[in-house]
Amino acid sequence: MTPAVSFTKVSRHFGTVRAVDAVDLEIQPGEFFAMLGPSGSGKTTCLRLIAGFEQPTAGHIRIFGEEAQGVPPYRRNVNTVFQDYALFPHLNVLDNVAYGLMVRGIGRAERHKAAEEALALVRLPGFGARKPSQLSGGQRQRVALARALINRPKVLLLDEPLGALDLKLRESMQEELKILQTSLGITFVFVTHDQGEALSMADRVAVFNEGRIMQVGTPQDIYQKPRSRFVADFVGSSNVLPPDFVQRYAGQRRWGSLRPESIRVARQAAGEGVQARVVALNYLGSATRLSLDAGGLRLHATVPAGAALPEPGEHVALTFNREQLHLMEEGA
Amino acid sequence: MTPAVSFTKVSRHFGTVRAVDAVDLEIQPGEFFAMLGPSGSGKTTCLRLIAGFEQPTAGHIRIFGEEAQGVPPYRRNVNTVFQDYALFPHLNVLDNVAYGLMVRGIGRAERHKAAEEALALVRLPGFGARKPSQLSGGQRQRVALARALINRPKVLLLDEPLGALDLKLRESMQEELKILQTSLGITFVFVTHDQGEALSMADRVAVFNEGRIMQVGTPQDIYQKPRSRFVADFVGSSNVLPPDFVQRYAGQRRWGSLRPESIRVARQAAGEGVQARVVALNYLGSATRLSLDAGGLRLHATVPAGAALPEPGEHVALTFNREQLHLMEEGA
Amino acid sequence: MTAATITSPPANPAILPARGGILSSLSDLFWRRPKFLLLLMLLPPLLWLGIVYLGALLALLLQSFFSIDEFSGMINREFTLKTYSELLLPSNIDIILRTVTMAALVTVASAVIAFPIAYYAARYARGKWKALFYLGVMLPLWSSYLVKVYAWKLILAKEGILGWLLEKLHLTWLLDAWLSLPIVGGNSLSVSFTGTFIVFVYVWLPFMILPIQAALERVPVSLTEASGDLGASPGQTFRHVVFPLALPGIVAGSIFTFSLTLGDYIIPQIIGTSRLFIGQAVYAHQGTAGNIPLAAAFTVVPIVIMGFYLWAAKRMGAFDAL
Amino acid sequence: MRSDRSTSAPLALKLAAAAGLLFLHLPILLIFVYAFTTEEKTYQWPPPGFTLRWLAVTWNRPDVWQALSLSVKVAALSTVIAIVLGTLCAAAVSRTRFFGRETISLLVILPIALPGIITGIALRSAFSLMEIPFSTWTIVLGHATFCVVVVYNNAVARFRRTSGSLIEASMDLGADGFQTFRHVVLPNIGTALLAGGMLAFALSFDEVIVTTFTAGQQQTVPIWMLEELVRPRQRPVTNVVAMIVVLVTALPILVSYYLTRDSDQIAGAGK
Amino acid sequence: QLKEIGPAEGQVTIIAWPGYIERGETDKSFDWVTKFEQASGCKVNVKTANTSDEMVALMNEGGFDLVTASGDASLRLVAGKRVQPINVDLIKSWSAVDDRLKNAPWHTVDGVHYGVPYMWGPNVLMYNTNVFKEAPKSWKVVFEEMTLPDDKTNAGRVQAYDGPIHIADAAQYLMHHKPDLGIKSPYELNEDQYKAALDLLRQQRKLVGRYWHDAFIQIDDFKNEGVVASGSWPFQVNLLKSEKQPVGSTIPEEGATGWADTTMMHVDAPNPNCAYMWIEHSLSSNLQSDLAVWFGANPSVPAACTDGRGMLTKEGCTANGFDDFEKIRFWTTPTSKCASQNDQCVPYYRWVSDYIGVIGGR
Ligand SMILES: Nc1ncnc2c1ncn2[C@@H]1O[C@H](COP(=O)(O)OP(=O)(O)OP(=O)(O)O)[C@@H](O)[C@H]1O
Ligand SMILES: Nc1ncnc2c1ncn2[C@@H]1O[C@H](COP(=O)(O)OP(=O)(O)OP(=O)(O)O)[C@@H](O)[C@H]1O
Ligand SMILES: [Mg+2]
Ligand SMILES: [Mg+2]
Repeated sequence: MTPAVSFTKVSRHFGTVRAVDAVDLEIQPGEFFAMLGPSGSGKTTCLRLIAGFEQPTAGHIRIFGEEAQGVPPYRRNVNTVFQDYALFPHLNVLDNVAYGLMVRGIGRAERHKAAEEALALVRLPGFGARKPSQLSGGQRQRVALARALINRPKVLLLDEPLGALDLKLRESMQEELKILQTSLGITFVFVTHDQGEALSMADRVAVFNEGRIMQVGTPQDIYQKPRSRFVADFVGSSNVLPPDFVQRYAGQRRWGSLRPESIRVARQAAGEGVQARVVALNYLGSATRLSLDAGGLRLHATVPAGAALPEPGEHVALTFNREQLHLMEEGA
Repeated sequence: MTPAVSFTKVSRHFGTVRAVDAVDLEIQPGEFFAMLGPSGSGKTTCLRLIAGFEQPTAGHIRIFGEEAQGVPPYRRNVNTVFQDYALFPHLNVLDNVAYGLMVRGIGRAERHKAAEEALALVRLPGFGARKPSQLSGGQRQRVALARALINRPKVLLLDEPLGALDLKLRESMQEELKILQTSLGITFVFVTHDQGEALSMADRVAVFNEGRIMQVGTPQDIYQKPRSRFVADFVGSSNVLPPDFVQRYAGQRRWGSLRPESIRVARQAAGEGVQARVVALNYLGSATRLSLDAGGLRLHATVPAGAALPEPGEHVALTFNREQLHLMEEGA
Repeated sequence: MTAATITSPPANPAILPARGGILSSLSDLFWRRPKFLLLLMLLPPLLWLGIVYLGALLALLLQSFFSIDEFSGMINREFTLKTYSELLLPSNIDIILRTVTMAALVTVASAVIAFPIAYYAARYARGKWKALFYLGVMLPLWSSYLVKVYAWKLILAKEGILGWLLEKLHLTWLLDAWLSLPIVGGNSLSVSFTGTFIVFVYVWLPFMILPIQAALERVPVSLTEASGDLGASPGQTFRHVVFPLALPGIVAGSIFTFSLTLGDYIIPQIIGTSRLFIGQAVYAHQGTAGNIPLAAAFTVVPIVIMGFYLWAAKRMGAFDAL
Repeated sequence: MRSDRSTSAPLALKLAAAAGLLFLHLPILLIFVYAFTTEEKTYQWPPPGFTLRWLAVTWNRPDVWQALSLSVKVAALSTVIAIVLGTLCAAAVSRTRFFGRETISLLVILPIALPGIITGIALRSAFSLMEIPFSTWTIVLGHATFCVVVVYNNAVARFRRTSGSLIEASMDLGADGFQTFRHVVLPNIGTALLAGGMLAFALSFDEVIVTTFTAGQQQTVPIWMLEELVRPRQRPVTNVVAMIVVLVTALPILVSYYLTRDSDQIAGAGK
Repeated sequence: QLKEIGPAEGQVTIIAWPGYIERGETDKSFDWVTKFEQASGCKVNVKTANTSDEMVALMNEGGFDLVTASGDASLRLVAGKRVQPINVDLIKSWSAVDDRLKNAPWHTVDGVHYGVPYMWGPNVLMYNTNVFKEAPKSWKVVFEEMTLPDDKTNAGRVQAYDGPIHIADAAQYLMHHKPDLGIKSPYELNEDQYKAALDLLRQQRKLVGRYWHDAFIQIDDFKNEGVVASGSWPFQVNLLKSEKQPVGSTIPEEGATGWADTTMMHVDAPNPNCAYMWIEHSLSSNLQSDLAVWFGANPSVPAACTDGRGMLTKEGCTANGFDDFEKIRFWTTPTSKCASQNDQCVPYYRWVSDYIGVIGGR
C-alpha cells in the first residue's frame, strides 16, 4: 500500500537551527498518527512541510506516492487545522466553512448547503450566522475542523488543536475527534506536546526531539518499551533508572525505566526491596502519588485509592516485578 | 482561632452578573486553601475581593479578624501572585523583588540584600540582573513568588499561577510551592480550574460554580463524597448515575456517583452486573479508559495496565462494590 | 532554603495603619472614589478640546448665519440664511463637487500606491529593513510640506524637470497626448488637474501607508496560510482575506487623505488650474474677501462630509487602526 | 502580520514597493540638490554648478534664526501641553469604561480628521471675537489642539499593551496611587509618551495651514518658507533650511521608532 | 483725528502691495525703509497683500496702522469706517502732492481726506519679446484665440489677473470693440454690458492655463511655464528685465485700467504717531523717485520726476505714463449706484462670485 505521507531523509534547516533533521517517516492511509515532542522539537515544521508552507532543504516528501516538491499549498489535497484555528474574522461561520468551496468556484447555494452539512457533522448546526469572535474556544476548534473537512482532504493535519482548551473540553473533543476520524477514514496527522493526548488518541506515535524522530510505534510500544531515556522520561512520568541500579536487579548494565504504577510500596521499612524515604504525597483522586528518596535517587510511585498510605518522612520498602523493569536499547 | 480570611455573605455583582453571590467562607491561618471551579465561576473575583482590588457589593470580609471594608490594597498585608505574573517589565529581577520594600522606604542596600535572599528562597540566586523578558515561564513564576513573599504577607493569594506552564514544569512547580508553603507557614489561597492541581496541593478545597460555593472540604471529601452532581462531575471524571439506576443497586432514589476506577469490567457479556457495550478505548499509559454504553447511559471505566482489554463494540458486564457508589445529598 | 528570613515576626498586623500625609489620604480618596479620579483626569483635556476647539468651531458655525455687507465688507450680525443660499450658487456647487471628486480620486490612488509598500513593510521587511522602511515613510511625512510642493512645481512646470527627462527619453509625445485630453489636461502638468492630483497623492501618501501597515501587521500569517491551505491561489487569498482585513487600515488612512485634500488651499494654488477648491474658497472668503460668514458656511461642507465619513469609519472599526 | 516564515516577497510586490518608495523620495532629493546649486534666482535644471555657499549664507540670515526659534518655542510648548492632555485622556479612556468614552476618543481625533483650515479659521475668528491679540500662545493653542491626538494614540496603544495587572501588582505590594504612578505607570508609558511627543513636535514644526490663521505677523519656519518661496530673495536658502529640517527630524523619528518598538517587546513579554 | 504728532511708538505696521515697501532685501540699491527707521525710531513691519479684497479683509481684521489701498478698496474702507481722516496740516509735504491727485474721489469724501496719494500706474500688457518682435497693438492677444507671430496659438500661453476687478479690463476691451453696448465706464456696467464682459472672460478662460494671483508667481510663469503675454504691473516687467528675461510691456490701443494707491490710516491704528511720520516720509521725493523706478509707476509728487534726488528722470516719468493720467481708468469699486447707467449697475459682490464662477469654468 502506498503510504499517505512519506518522508525520505527530509531536513529543514533555518540557518544554523536544524528544525527538522534527516527524518524518515511513513504514515499509512487511514491512520491516526500523532507527533509528540517538547517545544521546539520540530513537530510544527514537519506539519508545515506536509502542508507545503515550508520547503525541505534536503530530502523528498511524497503524498500518496506523488512527489510534493514544488507543489504550492493550494494544490495539495491536504488540509490543516491550525493551532490558533486561523478562522477568518471578517467572515461568518458559514462562509468560513464554505471558503474552500468558494475559491473553487462552487455556487453560493451549493456551497452553503455543504457547509451546513459540515457544521452538522461537528455538531454545530445553526451556528452559521455567527462571527468567529462570538464562539467559545471549543466551538471555534470545531468550526476550523469543519472548514478543513469540507474539502474532503486525503490527509488532515492538526497542530495542537486542543492546546488552548480547558481540561473538560479537551477530553470531550479528544473523544469526538477520534470518532470522527474513525467514521470518515481520513488520515489524521496530529501534533501535540501532551503525552496523554498522544497516547489516548493515536494509532501510532512519533516522538520528536531536536528535529529528529526518537521512536515511532503504537502507544503501548512507546509507553511500555521506550527505546531511550528521553522517550521514557517524556512519555508519562517514568522512573528512569541508572545502569548501576538496574544491574542490581536485572543483571545487565543498561539504563532502565520503571512506571510509577509498577512499584509496590510496603510500610515496613526493614522489609525486602529498595529502601526509600517518603518525601511528599500528592493526592490524585483515583490514586496518590508518592515522591520517594531511594538513597539519593528520586523515584515516584502511585498507590491506588483505598490502599494504606505512608506518612511523609516515613521509611518504606519498594518492590516491583522484574518484567516491569524495561531495559532501554540506547545508552543516552 | 481567628480565621485568616472570613467572608460573611459576601456578594460582588457586576450589573446583572453575579460574579460572587452571598459567599460564606473561612480560611484558617497556615492553611493551603484551593478555590476550584470552571471558568467564570467567580474564583478570581473572590481573590480580588481579598486583595482589595474589588469592593463587595454586600457582606463583610475580615482579614485576621479586622474589617477590610475601605482599606485600599496597599494597606492590606496580603500579597498576590498574578496569573500573568505582572512583573514590572522596566525593572530587573532584583528591583522587581525589592519593589515592596522600596515603596516602604527601605534603603537600597538593605532591600537588595533581602531581595537576594528571597531569590535564593525560590532557587533563583544570581538572576537579579536579568530583565523579566529574559526569563522562562517557570522562572518568572518564581520571581513573582519571591516578590510577593518579601513583604512577609499574612496571606498569599495565587491566581492560577501554574496555568501558563507546560505539564512537566507544572508538576515540578506544584511540588516546590507545596514545600515552600509548609516551611513558611503562610496562609496560601490558590485559585485553579485544574482539579488535579487542587486535589494534589490543597489542605482544603472550595468548589465554585456560578458565583457560589458548592462544597468545601478536604480533597478526599471532595473527590470521594461529592455533595452534588456538579461537584462529582467537575472533580475527576466521575460517572454520575441517575436516581433510577441508583435505586436498583443501592435501594435509594438518589443521584449517585461512581469513580471510573471503581468499576470492574468482565468480558463475558452474559455475566452478572450491568450490561454495557464498549464504545471506545483510550490508552492512558498507566491504564486504559473505556467509554461504555449501558442502555443509553454513558459510563467510563478504567482498566489498569496489564489487564485484559475488550474490543470496541464488544459487550461486557460491569460490577462494583456497593460502598464505592456514593449517594449525593442534593437532587440537582 | 532559609525560610527563617521570611517568616513573620510576631507583631505583624494584617491591616497596616494609614501612612498619613496629604498624598496618602488623597491616594486613599482616589481609591475609594475612582469616579472622582476619572473626572479629575478627564477635566483638563475635555476643557481644552471642548472650549478651545469645539467652542471655536461652534462660534465659527454660528457666523455662517450672519451675513456680510457687500460694499464695506463689514459683518452684519443678524441671523439669516442668506449665506447658505449663496453657498448653493452653481459656482460654489462646482467647487464642492470638484473638491470631493479630487479627494475621492486622491484617496483611491493613495490606497493603490500605498498598499504594496505597506504590505511589503508589514509582511516581509525585518529588523534593519523594517526600520529603514519606517524611516522611508516617516521622513517624507515630516519633511517640509511647502518645499515638497515647490519641488513638484519645478518638476511639473512646462520647462521643468519632468519635461526635460521626457525629452531626453524622447517621450514628449506621451506627455503632450495626455495634456491634450479634456479636463485632466492643460497647458502643462503644473497648470492641470493631473498635476494637482499627483502632488496631492504624493503629499498625503505616507498618511495612507502607516495605517494600512498597522492593519496588516495585525493579520496573523496563519490566516493567509489557512487560505492557501484551503485551496485559494495567492490572488484569491488577497481578494478574500488580505484585502478585507486591511480595509479598516485603508479607511483610517483615507480619513487623512480625504480630509487633508478637502481642506488644503496651498497645493491647488501653486499647482493647478486656478479653479478653486474648498480650501481655497474658504481661504479666499475669509482672508482675501473677508467674508467670514460665507467662509464659515463653506467649512460646513467638509464638516458634514467628514462627519459621515467618521461615522462610517467607526462602524468599520477603523479607529483602532489610526 | 507576523513574519512569513520562509517565502520571500514576489518580484512584482518588491517592484511596486520600491517604485512607491522612490516616488516618495525623489522630490526630496531634488530639494537637497537645489540646496547646493550656484543659481540664485531661478531653479534652473540641471543646476549650472554646485556650491556650499548657501550653508554659510543661511547661517548668517537673522530671519531664519528668528523663525527657527519661534518654531522651536511653539513646538516645544505645544508638545508639552499635548503630552499632558493626551496622557490624561488616554489614561482615562483605557483604564476604565464609562459613558461617553467613545465620544471622547472621537473628540480627540476630530482636530486632525477635520481639515486644518477649519481649525485655523475657527480659532482665528474666535480670537477676533474675544479680541485676543496674536502671540506665540495663539499659535500654541492651535498646535496643541491637533497634537493631542498623536500623543493620545501612542499612549492608548501602550496602555492597551501594558498589562492592567501591573498597577494592581504595585498596589498589592504596598505602593499607593502616587507611588504606583511614579514607579510603574510612568516608566512603562514613558517611551510611548516620548515617541508621541517627538511626533507631536515634528507635526507642530511643519504645520502651515493652521498657523497661517493663528500667527498674525509672526513667522514660524513654514510661514517663513511660504513667504520665501513665493517672494524669493535667495532661493537656495529655503532649500538649505528644508534640508536641515529633514535631516534633523530623521533622528527623533528613528529614536521614537526604536523606543516604541523595543518596549512593545518588553511590555508584551509580561504575558 | 490727530492734532499734533507725538513721540514715536517704536513701530508701524503697513499693509502694502508687494514691492511697495523695500528695505534692500531684493535689491540693495532700493531701500527706503532703513533710513526712516533710524531717523524716526519707528520699526516698519510690512504685510504684503495680493489683491484689494485681501487688503480690505486685513483692515477689517485690524491690528494695522496703514494700508496702501487702491481705488477699488479705498472707498470700501471709508464706508466700512475702517480708516480715519488724515489731518493734512500735520503733513509738511502735502503741498508737493500732484494737484491731479490732491482731491481725487477715491480718497476724498465730502471734502475730507482719508489718505494721502502714494503711487499710481497703468496695468500694462507684458509680452515675451522672442515671440512678439514688436509690441502687440491690442489686448486681443489675451482675450481671443489667435495665432501669435511665432505661428503657434496663444491658447495656454496667456494669463489674466486672478481678481474680480479683471472684469473691468474685459469691459474696457468691449468699450473699444463693441461700442454699441454703450459702456461708459468699465466700472459701471448694466446687466447686458456685464453679461457681455463675462462672456468675453469665459472665452478667455479657454486660453488661460492658470490665472496670476501673485506677482512673483507670474514672474515664475513667464520663466518656466511658457507664458508669453499677460496683463501685468510694471513691477514684474522691471524685475524680469533685471534678470535679463526677454520681456517688454505696452499700453495697447484700447487703453488700460490702472491703480492709484493711497496711504490710509486705520481707525484704531495702534501707532498713530509713527504712522504720520511714515506718511510724511512716503511723500519725500527721493522715496517717490526710487519707488517709481522700482515699481515702474508714477510718483504722486511731480518733483520726483525732475529734482534728481532719486533715480527717476523726466524720461522715465514719460515712459511710465506720467502724462497719460487722463487715459487710465483707475480701479474703483463698482456699486449699483452709478451715474452713467441710471443707478442700474451690477455691484461688486456679484463681480466676486461671478468671477469665481468664470474661472471655475461656468
Ligand atoms: N522561520 C523560522 N526561522 C528560524 N527558525 C525557525 C523558524 N521556524 C521554526 N524555527 C525553529 O525550528 C525549531 C523547531 O520549531 P517548530 O515550530 O517546528 O517546533 P515545535 O515542535 O512545533 O514546537 P512547539 O511545541 O513549541 O510548537 C525551533 O527551534 C524554532 O525556533
Ligand atoms: N469587571 C467586571 N465587569 C463585569 N463582569 C465581570 C468583571 N469581572 C468579572 N466579571 C464577570 O464575573 C464572572 C466571574 O468572573 P471571574 O473572573 O471571577 O471568574 P473565574 O472563576 O476567575 O474564571 P476564569 O477561570 O476564567 O479566570 C464572569 O462572568 C465575568 O465575566
Ligand atoms: Mg508547534
Ligand atoms: Mg480567573
